[in-house]
Amino acid sequence: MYLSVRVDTEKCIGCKICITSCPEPNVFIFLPEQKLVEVNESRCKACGLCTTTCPKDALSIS
Amino acid sequence: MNAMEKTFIRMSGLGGQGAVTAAHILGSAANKDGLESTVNPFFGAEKRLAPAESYVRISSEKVYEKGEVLYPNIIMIFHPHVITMGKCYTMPFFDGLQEGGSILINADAPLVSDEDLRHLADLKAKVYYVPATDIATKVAGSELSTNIAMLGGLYAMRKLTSMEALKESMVERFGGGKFVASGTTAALDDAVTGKFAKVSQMIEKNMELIAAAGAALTEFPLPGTKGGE
Amino acid sequence: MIDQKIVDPDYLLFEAPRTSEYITGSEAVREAIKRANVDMAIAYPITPQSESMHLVGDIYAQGYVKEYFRGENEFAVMSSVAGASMAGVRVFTATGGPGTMRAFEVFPTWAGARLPIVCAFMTRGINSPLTIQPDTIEMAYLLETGILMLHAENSQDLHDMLLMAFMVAEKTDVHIPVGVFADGFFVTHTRDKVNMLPEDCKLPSYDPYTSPVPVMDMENVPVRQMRDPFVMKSNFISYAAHASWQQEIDAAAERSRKYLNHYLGGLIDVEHEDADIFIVTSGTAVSQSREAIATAREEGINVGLVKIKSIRPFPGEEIRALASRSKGIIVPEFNRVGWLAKEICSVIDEPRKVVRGPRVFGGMTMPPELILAEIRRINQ
Amino acid sequence: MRESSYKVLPGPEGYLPPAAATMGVMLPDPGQAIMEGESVDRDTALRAAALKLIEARNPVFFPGPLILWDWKPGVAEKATALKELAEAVGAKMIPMPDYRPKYPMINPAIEVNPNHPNLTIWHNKIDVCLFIGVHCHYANLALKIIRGGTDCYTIAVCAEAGHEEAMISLRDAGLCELQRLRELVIELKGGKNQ
Amino acid sequence: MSKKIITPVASLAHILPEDYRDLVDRGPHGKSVGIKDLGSFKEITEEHPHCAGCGVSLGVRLALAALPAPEDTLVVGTPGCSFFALSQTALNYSNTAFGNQNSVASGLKRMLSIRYPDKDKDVVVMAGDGGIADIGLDMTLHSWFRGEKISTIMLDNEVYGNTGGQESGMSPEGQVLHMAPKGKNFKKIPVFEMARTAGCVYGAKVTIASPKRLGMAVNRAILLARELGPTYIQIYTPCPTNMKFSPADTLRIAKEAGRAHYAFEEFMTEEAAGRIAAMEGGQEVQED
Amino acid sequence: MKTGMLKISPGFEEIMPPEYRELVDNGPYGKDYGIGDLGSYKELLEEHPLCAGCGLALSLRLTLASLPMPEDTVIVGSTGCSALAFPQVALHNIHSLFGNQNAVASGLKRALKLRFPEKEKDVVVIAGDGATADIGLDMVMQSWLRREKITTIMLDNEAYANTGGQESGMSMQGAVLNMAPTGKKFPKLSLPEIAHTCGCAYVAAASPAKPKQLAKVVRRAILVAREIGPTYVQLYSPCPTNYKFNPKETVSLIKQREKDGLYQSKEYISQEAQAFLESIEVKK
Amino acid sequence: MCSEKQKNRDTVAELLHGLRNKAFITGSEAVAEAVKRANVDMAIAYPITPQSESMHLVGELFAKGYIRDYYRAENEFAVMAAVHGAALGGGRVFTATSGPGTLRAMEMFPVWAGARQPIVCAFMCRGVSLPPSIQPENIEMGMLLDTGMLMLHAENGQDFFDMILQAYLIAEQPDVHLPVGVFADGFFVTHTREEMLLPPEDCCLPPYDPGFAPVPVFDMETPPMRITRDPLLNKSNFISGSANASWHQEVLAAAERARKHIAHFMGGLLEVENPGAKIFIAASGTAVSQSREALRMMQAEGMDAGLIKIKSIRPFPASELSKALEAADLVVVPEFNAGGWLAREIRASIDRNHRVIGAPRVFGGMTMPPWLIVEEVKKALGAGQNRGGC
Repeated sequence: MYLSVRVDTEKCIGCKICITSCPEPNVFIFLPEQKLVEVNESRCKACGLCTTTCPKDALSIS
Repeated sequence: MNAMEKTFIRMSGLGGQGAVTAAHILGSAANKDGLESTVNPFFGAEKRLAPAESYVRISSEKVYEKGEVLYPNIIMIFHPHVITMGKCYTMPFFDGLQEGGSILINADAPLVSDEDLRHLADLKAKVYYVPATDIATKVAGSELSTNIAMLGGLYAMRKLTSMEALKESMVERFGGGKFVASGTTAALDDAVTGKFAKVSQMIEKNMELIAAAGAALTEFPLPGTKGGE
Repeated sequence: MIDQKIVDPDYLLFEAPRTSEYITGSEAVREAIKRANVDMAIAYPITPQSESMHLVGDIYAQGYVKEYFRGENEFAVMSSVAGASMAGVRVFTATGGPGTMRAFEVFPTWAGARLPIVCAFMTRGINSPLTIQPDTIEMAYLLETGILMLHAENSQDLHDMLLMAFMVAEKTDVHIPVGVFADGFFVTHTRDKVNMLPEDCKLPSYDPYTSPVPVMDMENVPVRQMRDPFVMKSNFISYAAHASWQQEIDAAAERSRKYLNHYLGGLIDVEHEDADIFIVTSGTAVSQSREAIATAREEGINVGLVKIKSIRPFPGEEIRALASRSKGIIVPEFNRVGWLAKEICSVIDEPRKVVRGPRVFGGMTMPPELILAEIRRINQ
Repeated sequence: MRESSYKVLPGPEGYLPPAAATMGVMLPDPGQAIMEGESVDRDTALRAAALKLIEARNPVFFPGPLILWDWKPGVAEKATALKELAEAVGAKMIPMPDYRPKYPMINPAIEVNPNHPNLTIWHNKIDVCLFIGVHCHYANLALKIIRGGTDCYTIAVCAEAGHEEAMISLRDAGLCELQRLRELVIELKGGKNQ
Repeated sequence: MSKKIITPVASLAHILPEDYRDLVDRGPHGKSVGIKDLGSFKEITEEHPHCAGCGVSLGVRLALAALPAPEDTLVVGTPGCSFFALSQTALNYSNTAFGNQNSVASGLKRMLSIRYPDKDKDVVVMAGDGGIADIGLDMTLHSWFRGEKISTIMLDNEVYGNTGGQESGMSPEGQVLHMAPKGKNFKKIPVFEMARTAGCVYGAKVTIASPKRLGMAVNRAILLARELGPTYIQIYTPCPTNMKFSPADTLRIAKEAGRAHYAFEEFMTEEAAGRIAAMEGGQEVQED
Repeated sequence: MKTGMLKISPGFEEIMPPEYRELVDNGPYGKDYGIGDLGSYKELLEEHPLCAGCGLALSLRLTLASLPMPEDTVIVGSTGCSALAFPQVALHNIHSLFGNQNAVASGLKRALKLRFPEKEKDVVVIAGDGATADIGLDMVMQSWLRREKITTIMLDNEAYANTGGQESGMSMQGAVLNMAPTGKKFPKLSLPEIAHTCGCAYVAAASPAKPKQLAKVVRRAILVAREIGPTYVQLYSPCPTNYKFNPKETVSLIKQREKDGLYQSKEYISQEAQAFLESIEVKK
Repeated sequence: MCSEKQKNRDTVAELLHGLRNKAFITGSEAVAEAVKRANVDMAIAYPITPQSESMHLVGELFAKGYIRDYYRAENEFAVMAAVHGAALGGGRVFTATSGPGTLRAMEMFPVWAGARQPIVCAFMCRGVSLPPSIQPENIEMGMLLDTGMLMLHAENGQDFFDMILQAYLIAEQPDVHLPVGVFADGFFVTHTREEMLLPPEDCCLPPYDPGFAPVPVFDMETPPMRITRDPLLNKSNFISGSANASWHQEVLAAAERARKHIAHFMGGLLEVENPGAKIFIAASGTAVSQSREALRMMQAEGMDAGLIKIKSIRPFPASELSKALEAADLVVVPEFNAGGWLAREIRASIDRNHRVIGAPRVFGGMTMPPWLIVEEVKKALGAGQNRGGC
């Protein structure tokens, strides 16, 4: 019910591929300093598209 | 408006949760029990997770009126966002509830604000909740069966139809053949039925689900009532 | 596909045993077309019509309909349907709201070309603003197009009227198109009981050679014929030719009255003929009114119902006769302009008796309480 | 003179009331204003509006896009005058930044939308509201929905021809009307306090 | 635009809801941002009600991020799925009747050229395959024939998505869909080839799985339309709901299509090629 | 066509006007006539009200003479100059609305196929440039894309002539006409190429300046449409009235245009159509 | 006053009420003369008889610099859509069509009204298919009654000229801001040459200012920037159930507000000749001219007859008619169409409507001889079947 994508900050390298593979605007926020992405969970529809493109398996739906 | 036995139900959920299918199953069941009933979905555009509402009218006599149910006796809330995010055709979600009416919410505790609770108490309403999605996931292995769990909750709350008719109605709905679903619903149907090797297995699971959900139904005490503040 | 035998239309419609099914209006369309012995259907998506034409597609795949395709837009669909009808087959299509408007120019040509096409209109609001919800405003525009217009109250009506429409449309002395109108969503998407005809029966096929105009197949005389010629004043045609052609279409509509009376049992249905107040309306508004009338009568108000089934031809005489005896008429409508109230006002002597409302539109439903309030107001 | 006796009063008027203009209410001529369906002179309307505002339990101003965004000369001055008026009244301001049907929903505590202004009225329990800087079409939509479904008293400060749907509506109103309204509010408040 | 139309008036700025202030402070208007900057600025579509995993909404999102001058861009669309995201954008967006988008855009572009002779107002058509290739095909082509300076972007999900999954002219041959119960019996409409024949100065065919290329193409198309004439982009935006695949597979499907019937393609007139060279200094965009 | 459809009922021979009797005795139905036989049989087009020197009338006449099987041909026309001649054509022909001719033809062809599954019925669209390339373009192209087995023939006079000489999409760039008072701003539409892109099995551009070529392409187009799929023929048919040249110069103008490189005949044949044409033309 | 709206009043007064010069021109030429003085930014054309000529002449105005853009589009639906786009852009636009063209573009007219576009379109009415006809007939008006567009019906070339200018003034009022269709019967008006009075050529309407529009102009220069024209107003969580309905009510309201402006610029929605008469002919368009002759014949015979010329069909002068016909015993409504839409409007507006005779109706391009009208009157009065006066 409250499914959303979660970011494993250990694995994320900030490549931003997930950002351009998400159909929803304003879900992923890029944090330039940490070179990480952050998720606005209330906007995520949990389609899982981003998880299929992440090169580091840093994303999962839960 | 007159003396006949008449129950109007509004089901509010999000696209893909099966509110339209639940209405269909319930209405058909009433029809099979020899009651008069009509079922109306109200689509905006067919979008998954967009608000979706459906309406069932069950009566001892022929029902003519159509369109959305403005003054329901029973309101079923299929998704917490209907209440918390206003994903609903009707604001607030209990607008139009008739005096003495009931509300059934898919949650593990009702999400209604204190102010709204007071208003509902004034209406002599009853509020029930059942964690339908959780139970559906546990028992039937899919959140797509939330709607069946909600019907289980409803059955435990008020026996509008017989259990046999509900079952028969589900067989008809999922058994292929006669029923025709519209675009998005058809796509989801495939996902649901695809999980089971046979329709009979699916129906069995659904019956189990109905029982489990019924057992989990809880009434929430309203302020000023017995058990309330 | 199951084998179907051709039966007499009167047997099929009036005598054949019926079975009750719990289905939607869209499914009722499929069931009617399945029994209508339709040769060809052409589709284009538009909510809330799409579903019914999907279902017609399904029975095409099953073999009940011989030819079917998706056209590129509604104007093209209605044109292709005209082409098919000119070639002498029984055709069906459906549209709604903006689709009706897009194809608008074609409807008067169907009538003018004497094509017995049956088209279902699942009425909905038109732009602007954009909406997909029920509204009957498109019917106002179609009143002068020459097509016959039947208005279904519910799925049962929709189912029966479609079959009757083919029979009326194809009479040699009528032979003009029939639009069967049903309020989108309220009828198309509502699941209700419908008494169905036997699945193994169907209407007799259409015989194009009974048409009052020649079929375009190079198989019938005259060989030199144009559908339809430019009829304008010139050295070789008189103006009167064009005017007379139009009069013949009006005449055809008049002639349809007797067939409509036969099949529909009258252009109107009246309940409580001795009433002081009448609710006169058509379509879903009839259903909403029934609930209001039931309550009002319990309150002791002598209110009756006039359900108008045929909008074109319009039951002017019938309504005028009832109106003269009543003290008030209420016309609830699902559109903003009140076209039905205007029709009614123009055929009765005292339009001031008429309450032109309530009017609900923009996709809202019409609570019976709204009609009830008017009944009580008039009764005082 | 208009023939109708239709009064434009606070609602809730019902399920789908007709537009006031179709019930015979006419917009005021230049120099005039409109009050509950009747044409009155501008000063009478201004005074009545001032009174309504100060008597209100919870008056709220709804500034629209034309006054929220600093898009052309003169707007800033009007906005400042509006802010000062709000301070004088003790009114809250809830903006209508645009007109879109906003997905998934507005937050009725902090914004108002012409497609369901009733939500904001209900949520904030507003008993008198003032529209300004809203395009006329959208203002009329919102005013009518408010009249249909709430008991809120509506005031429209219009730079064009005015609004029949509001209980009090000014026309050709700009900076000096706002200033005049503020003067009246202060005057009436003073009068009340004495 | 004059930057002022999103500058809150000083004395009322404090009452604006946060998402508007966000847009003012961090929106893309008047800045040089592109697809590469997504995630670092406030997007001009706030939220939308599209299905999970929707290819169309991803296409809209990427195309909007690639607009060279969002502050002076007006989008014309048509009924269909794309409507739902486009109507939430912080842009002027028009949607009138099904299929007439290129006619509306023609009138709009010409009128804006009259009213703002010294400014570039980018009029961009964004519509689905049904709107562009079926019901509006003549109006699409005629706007190209006339050399209207507008960009047309097709969001091609190969189906009428919004009405519940009917066959469209852009559906692949053989596909079984509503209204094609025995499978579509003709080929996908070659709109891309027609665009070239009909006088577009630039065209590109790309999928949502190639965001950089998509961004480049949209950028080129709009800049060339300003100067030279009509341009056309066809974006493959697969639909999980009606084509019945898992929402998580949208990009996989798009990628596969990119290797098959949706391989990246571009055409341009010589003049357009010259402009591109001048604008971009010969940089090539490669997708991984 | 039914034998007998052109047989006068016994006893009525005497009262039938001579032109009908002539059509019966000497018409082209069921005979293998071509343009070479013009002058020796009764033409399908009796008379018409078109202007002197009308290129369109000439094209129409030659086209009708080239129909491979007039007895089983149904024509769909559209609004425009040609519509004025159609009432005089001794074939079943339809005038529906401006621009919808290919949609009407699609429905017609399919319905005739249903009713006469064993028979060839040639559905031929004959319409002007405005109807085909402007107002009806969508329906024209979609009928091609759907692979309807119909032949589309455009009588291209490069203007809306019937309404008084307005610029059409087929007018040449720069042409000053009504509604293009400062000259047409964009080139003549390349419809043969578009037809080719849309999958027409056979596409040709010809003119009445070369009647034999015209006859050949019309015939090929109709035969290919029967067997394979949509076909398109564009016939350049200048209009002396609206282009304001002397009626006697209609043909010489085409020749001049060809010399100047502004008009050329074309033929695009799909492989399948090529094979089919070879098979039947060799046979002959 | 703070109001700054007094600008350019003078040219309006001069155009409508100033000195005029005689000209012997056709209705089509009158259209061009009106457009020349209307300060139009853009016009879009498509040929259809009997409208083409007027749009040719408008094209010439473009070539001479009176209009800033003009082109021929691909069909009428596209024309009306492009005109819509141009109006969105905030300029003054003009177009014209007829009969089948009107029907082809049918879907766009309610779109204009719903979008509150002050477009002025001239309709040169003609018959619609089938069978095809290019001749005069105004059945298309019967189909446009409920589109939300304002409808003015010109009796002759002079009306046509005046109404086009008046139409812009009415359409662009901020409280109205709706499309106006100016209707004239094809050929009868468009192709008839007669004497007309025209104001000087060197004055024109003040330019259209989209800043006064009740909806935001679409140019990315006007707030709000985030605007959808026109939104999908379905009932849903983010729209109230009555938003769509209220929008439509506002369109109806705008048409009501137009009454005041029509009265101001046109001197009323109808004109009554011989008020208080027992017998009335009520008509619009060319039928008025035919009726004037009939009236002359009836008055010559000593009948107490009058004439009502209805100039505005939408909004419809229902209460004015009711008042004007209070004392009448008979109302004859001659029309140039088979459906009789005007008679139906009148019947639905007045009481004791058995007084209304919906005849004669002439269509298919035929003319309406005045004696036919007189005959209807006499028939109704039971005064013999002769073709009196002929």
